[in-house]
Amino acid sequence: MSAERRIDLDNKLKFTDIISEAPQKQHRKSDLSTFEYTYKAEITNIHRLTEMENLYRIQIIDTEERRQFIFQPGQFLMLELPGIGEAPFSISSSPARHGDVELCIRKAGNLTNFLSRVGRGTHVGIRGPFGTSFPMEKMHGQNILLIAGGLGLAPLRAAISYAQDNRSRFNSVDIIYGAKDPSQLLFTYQYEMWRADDIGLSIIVDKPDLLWKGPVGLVTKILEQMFSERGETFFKSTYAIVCGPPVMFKFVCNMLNQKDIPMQKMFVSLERRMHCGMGKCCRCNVGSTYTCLNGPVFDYWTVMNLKEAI
Amino acid sequence: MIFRVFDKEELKRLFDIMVSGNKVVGPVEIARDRNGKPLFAFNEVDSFNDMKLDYTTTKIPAKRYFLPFKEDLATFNVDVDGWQKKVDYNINEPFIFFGLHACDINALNKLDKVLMGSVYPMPYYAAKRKNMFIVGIDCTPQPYCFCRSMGTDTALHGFDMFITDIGERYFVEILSATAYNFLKGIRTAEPIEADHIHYMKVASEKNKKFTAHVDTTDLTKILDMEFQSDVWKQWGEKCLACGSCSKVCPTCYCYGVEETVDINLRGAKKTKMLYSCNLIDFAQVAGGHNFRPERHVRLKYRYYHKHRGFVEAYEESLCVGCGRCGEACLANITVPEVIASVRGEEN
Amino acid sequence: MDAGPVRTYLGVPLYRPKVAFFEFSSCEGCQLQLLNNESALLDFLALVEVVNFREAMKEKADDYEIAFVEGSITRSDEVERLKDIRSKAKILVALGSCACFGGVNQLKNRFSLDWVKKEVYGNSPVETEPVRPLEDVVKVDLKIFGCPVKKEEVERIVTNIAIGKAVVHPKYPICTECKANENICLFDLGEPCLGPITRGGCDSWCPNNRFGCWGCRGPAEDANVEQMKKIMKEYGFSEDTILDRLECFGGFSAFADALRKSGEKNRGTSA
Amino acid sequence: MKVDCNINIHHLARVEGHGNIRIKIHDGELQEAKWEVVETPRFFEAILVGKKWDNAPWICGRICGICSIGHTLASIRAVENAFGITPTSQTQKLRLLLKHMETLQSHILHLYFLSAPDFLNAGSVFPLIKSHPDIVIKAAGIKKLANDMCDCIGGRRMHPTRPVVGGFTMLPDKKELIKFRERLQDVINGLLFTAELFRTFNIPDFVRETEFVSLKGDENYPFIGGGLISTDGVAKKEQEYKQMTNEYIVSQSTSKWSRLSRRSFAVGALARINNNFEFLHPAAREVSLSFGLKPLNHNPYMNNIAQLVECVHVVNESLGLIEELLDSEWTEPRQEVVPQKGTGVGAVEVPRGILYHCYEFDEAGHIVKCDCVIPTSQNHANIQHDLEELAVRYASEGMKDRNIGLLAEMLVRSYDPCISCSVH
Ligand SMILES: Cc1cc2nc3c(=O)[nH]c(=O)nc-3n(C[C@H](O)[C@H](O)[C@H](O)COP(=O)(O)OP(=O)(O)OC[C@H]3O[C@@H](n4cnc5c(N)ncnc54)[C@H](O)[C@@H]3O)c2cc1C
Ligand code: SF4
Ligand code: SF4
Ligand code: SF4
Repeated sequence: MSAERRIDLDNKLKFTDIISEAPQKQHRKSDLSTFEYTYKAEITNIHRLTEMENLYRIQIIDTEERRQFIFQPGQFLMLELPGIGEAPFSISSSPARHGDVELCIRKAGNLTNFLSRVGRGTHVGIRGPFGTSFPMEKMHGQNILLIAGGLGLAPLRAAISYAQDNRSRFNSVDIIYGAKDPSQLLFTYQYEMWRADDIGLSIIVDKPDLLWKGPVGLVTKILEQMFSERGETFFKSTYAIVCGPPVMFKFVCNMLNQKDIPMQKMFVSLERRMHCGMGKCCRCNVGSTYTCLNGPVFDYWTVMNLKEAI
Repeated sequence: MIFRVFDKEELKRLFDIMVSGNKVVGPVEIARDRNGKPLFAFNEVDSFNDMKLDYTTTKIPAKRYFLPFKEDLATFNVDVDGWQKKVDYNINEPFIFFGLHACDINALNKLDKVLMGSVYPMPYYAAKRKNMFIVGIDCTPQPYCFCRSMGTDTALHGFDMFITDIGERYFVEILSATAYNFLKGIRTAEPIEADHIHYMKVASEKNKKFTAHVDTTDLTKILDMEFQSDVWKQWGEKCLACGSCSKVCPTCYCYGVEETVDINLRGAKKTKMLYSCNLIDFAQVAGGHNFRPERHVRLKYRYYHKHRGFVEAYEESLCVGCGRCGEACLANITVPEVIASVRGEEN
Repeated sequence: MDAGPVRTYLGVPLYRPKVAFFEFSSCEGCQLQLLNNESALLDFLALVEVVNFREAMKEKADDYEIAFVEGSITRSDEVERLKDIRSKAKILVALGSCACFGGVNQLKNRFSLDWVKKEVYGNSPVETEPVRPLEDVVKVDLKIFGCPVKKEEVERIVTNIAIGKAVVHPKYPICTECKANENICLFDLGEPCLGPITRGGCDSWCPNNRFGCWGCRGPAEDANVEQMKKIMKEYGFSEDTILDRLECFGGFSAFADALRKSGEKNRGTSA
Repeated sequence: MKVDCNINIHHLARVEGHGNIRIKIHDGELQEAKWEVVETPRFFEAILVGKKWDNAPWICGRICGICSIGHTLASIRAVENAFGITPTSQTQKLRLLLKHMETLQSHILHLYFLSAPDFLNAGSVFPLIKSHPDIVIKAAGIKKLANDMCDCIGGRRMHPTRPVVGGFTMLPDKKELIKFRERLQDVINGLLFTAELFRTFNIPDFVRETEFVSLKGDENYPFIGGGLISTDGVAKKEQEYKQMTNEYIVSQSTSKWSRLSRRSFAVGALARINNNFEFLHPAAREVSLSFGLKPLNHNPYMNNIAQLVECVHVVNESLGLIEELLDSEWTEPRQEVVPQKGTGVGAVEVPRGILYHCYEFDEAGHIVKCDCVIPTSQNHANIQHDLEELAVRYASEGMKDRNIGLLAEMLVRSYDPCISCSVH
């Protein structure tokens, strides 16, 4: 076999080089080595929130990597346990904390059930952050209305943390949170702190128990009240972030639209099966829009124009 | 672009030069079908005569050499202290693909856009694609081919050299220095006026042979308007939801990922498997909700992704008109017929 | 076999279940597939504690958590024995097509019991009942399809049970796997195949060998059997051939029964 | 002198299928010695009626999980004989090779997993994994090779997919065969190891005059088709198998019984060696003689050794077959099949003895009548008579019940019965 006859790789890339560099490389977009590169992270705390949900505090082990892990509220990451699975989770903590994140995870299947069995100190893999975020900066100087249903509070909590950290930059900040029953309420220990930071919080449950003293019904009920309490002008300078099941945000957004909040000023987060988080596997496509790249946060106008979004 | 011509018998010499130092994949006949017609596939070859360069479309596309049906994305070593992730992009040794048709080259060009051209390039694909030397070859349109409608009947790039039979001689387009070097090993000549005339004649002859067509005028808009159309239901009734169309399609790239633990618990694997949007659980999410539970909705989705969504994102369709999906479909669902019916042109 | 040290996976202690194997009317092939599992047998035994496996061992115990049950139910004593197993097992696994659907045994149900007995045993008395899959008698927690079961699949399922991962069967049909295996479609070769409607998971075992699928794993989720029948006809296969395939292992029995009823030719009773 | 004995073994372990052993001796009188087969019948012979010919091998293979290849081949042969098809020599060689590998894997399974624990004082192979790992690893290695080769030639090791009426759906890759040739060479060593191991076993010395039935070799040690022969001098053609088997129904068994010149006869490895010793491969003959096994041997426990000898034979013969196959060009794998009215018989020597399938077809190739005679059914009566004599003999020698029970179990296991198969 003569040497000159072998294909000379001329301008073709030599991939071996990239692989050997991969582990040291910092996470940079558009770099071939980022595709399967996982940050090694440790579960530093597990807080049981309800029967079904746990709050995991997860810290990227390498301090340099941790510092560089920057995300925006609304973004998600891919969490992996070898052999068990990998799945997308919204980051549920303050962006100020970089690669020391909290995830609120509901037991729904393989990975999430196994996660509920592991202990502190377990190593997990993290890829990300991925996806679009709530445009918090655009909202500066405006009112924000955060409406969550059920587990929807998880991604919203990152936005709430942002609002807490930057409270002075917003006018009024209001949370409307609905859950099925009082036992399913998430982050109960934080409600007072939110209120203390001048954030309005109304909670409503669908099925009250004996001890429940608050309102009963759906979030739309609180919203109706709010409509009657706040003047028309309030809604003119309001952004809304709505997280929850599709039926819920569809109703809520339509109501808000009737109060003349433009659809572009309402943001929702969509959920689909995802494998790559990078716009390759197509599993998250709604029509031809990738939930992982173009979403998960969309303005409601876009969602309205996506076929099969809801 | 540099053009050369060479005599027919030189082709074998070119092949011999290539095969003497490299792995070569080319079209071979693998069986005869029930009507006695030959069936072709891309396999590794060591001799020129094993190849059938006048082959008709292979049943399985060349995709598998670039985007395998199954591939390990990562493996893990697991022990009591934790785990290590190992990533291998499964880079092949560089090898030569001898005799790819224009549609299949165009298919790779389209895959390039998604898998190499976007924010997150996919190294598994790129590693293989970049290490492949491609010799294109002209073809004869078959009754199911509609590449001309899709604008993919000729390839402008994505290959190293492209060979066209112009009667007495071969006409070759050269795109890479490596290709140029290979051609130094055989006797070639500058094309003369007559060669150009022959080339154009061959091209126009070929054009006349297309019998299948797809009208793509305003197709994206029509698809949007006909989203709720009942024709989809009719196709859905026929569809077996077996995913064969996506598997044989040279441009379908959707996949699923499965993680498995080795039986000895000392290792784990993350495996990617090309999936299909026609399969029932494609759009199922945690909690069991399925966004596309019905066959016709999933079938429609495949057409939307190829002929509408991709056009929106890349200004071209994700179909090269090779006709493989229709040929593989036992229920006889073909792209030209489906599109025609959506346009209301049927019956 | 002793339990050995408690094993963990990613720090989670694993449960090493006691398992027992039982067989009813069958060829015992599915159990044998486990013994055929030369390379992974030791790892397999480390994951579970086998306490009862008559085909391979003399020791037996009634203290088990998972019962792998092979075979179909064809006699009254089997009903009792199965109920007893059910009462002891936390998880009852139907192993193989006989246990899941009746398997080839259920072809007997095409005939009257009297005729069947006479054909084989003449006038001598012999006891038999219509063939039933396990779930017609007791609750079945998990099914492992196949005739025979595929050892790789059994391994994966047992591993999943040991680490507490859900067992999810593929919902798509065999064709999906067949195409990924780059097989020549049998319809192109003029052979019938149930690949388009049969549940995947065997990695298109038969078509890989140029042998059409007979549907031993039963229907895929939302299988389009009506269309399949049309296609088979278009390809020139007789109703007999279609019926032969659909009725062979019992997974498609509802469709086969309907087809038999619709067909003028009632092959079963003509005998 | 011991006068009472009471043995009751329910669902004998480490055999395929369900059988019970019951022995009762009172005051020196044999009251009962029973080999009961309680397996549920599956009625294969009825099931097949009305089915098209191509169903026969596919369904009949499912009579038995251990010898499904043998059943498939017998069934194919019966159909081919009925339709007047002669397989090509390539097909014949591949079938024989496939058959050999099934014999090898089944014999090894029996010798190591089912039989050896008796001699090593274990209840199963599982404790041997710890106590005798070398043995288990050797056995697993041989079995794996045999199974892998069945996968390669037959499509899969159990319920094979490639062998069909007319030939094969697909041929193995010659490159694979070359690899197997190398692995087979290694197996020869493994078998010598096995021979040494079995030499250390104490094979009970129990002899009872028996008639042995098998295929008759002409030039080769026979496995597929040919004449039928017995050590009592009966010779018949393949299609006259009914005169060899003479099946009848007994109350203690859901399997039928057989007889020929005497009350009962035996089939299996020992019967084959007793009838065809001279056709064994020289290497196999040598091993046989080293155990003192030569015709006529009437010790049923020696069936274990006969199986071992056959392992040596099939491995050596397979090497030759592979050589021949590699030297020839592959021809079409499959002949066309044209069904016709008629009856066909296929006799095949499966691991446990001679197996017959017989089908009668109508013009369209639908099965009108079906008959399968399984080796274990042919052995049942002989097992019964061996048991009777064994019980009386050892009881009179004053042996403990437990030991008689063990010997009885070992006796039944020596026949390597395939009970569910015999009931089918
Ligand atoms: C952008 C985004 C953000 C998210 N944020 C959060 C969050 O903050 N908190 C949170 O708890 N969840 C969140 N989710 C949802 C979360 O990703 C899922 O709950 C998670 O994927 C479940 O993974 P699992 O492995 O536990 O479940 P799986 O085992 O994948 O099972 C999930 C469901 O799918 C079904 N299923 C499983 N395997 C298969 C299969 N092979 N074929 C068909 N069906 C199958 C099961 O029936 C089950 O109902 C988010 C999702 C997205 C897309
Ligand atoms: S959609 Fe069909 S015709 Fe178009 S590229 Fe894919 S297989 Fe070919
Ligand atoms: S051979 Fe069978 S399983 Fe394979 S593609 Fe064809 S129909 Fe589907
Ligand atoms: S291909 Fe069909 S018949 Fe064969 S094993 Fe798979 S499901 Fe069973």
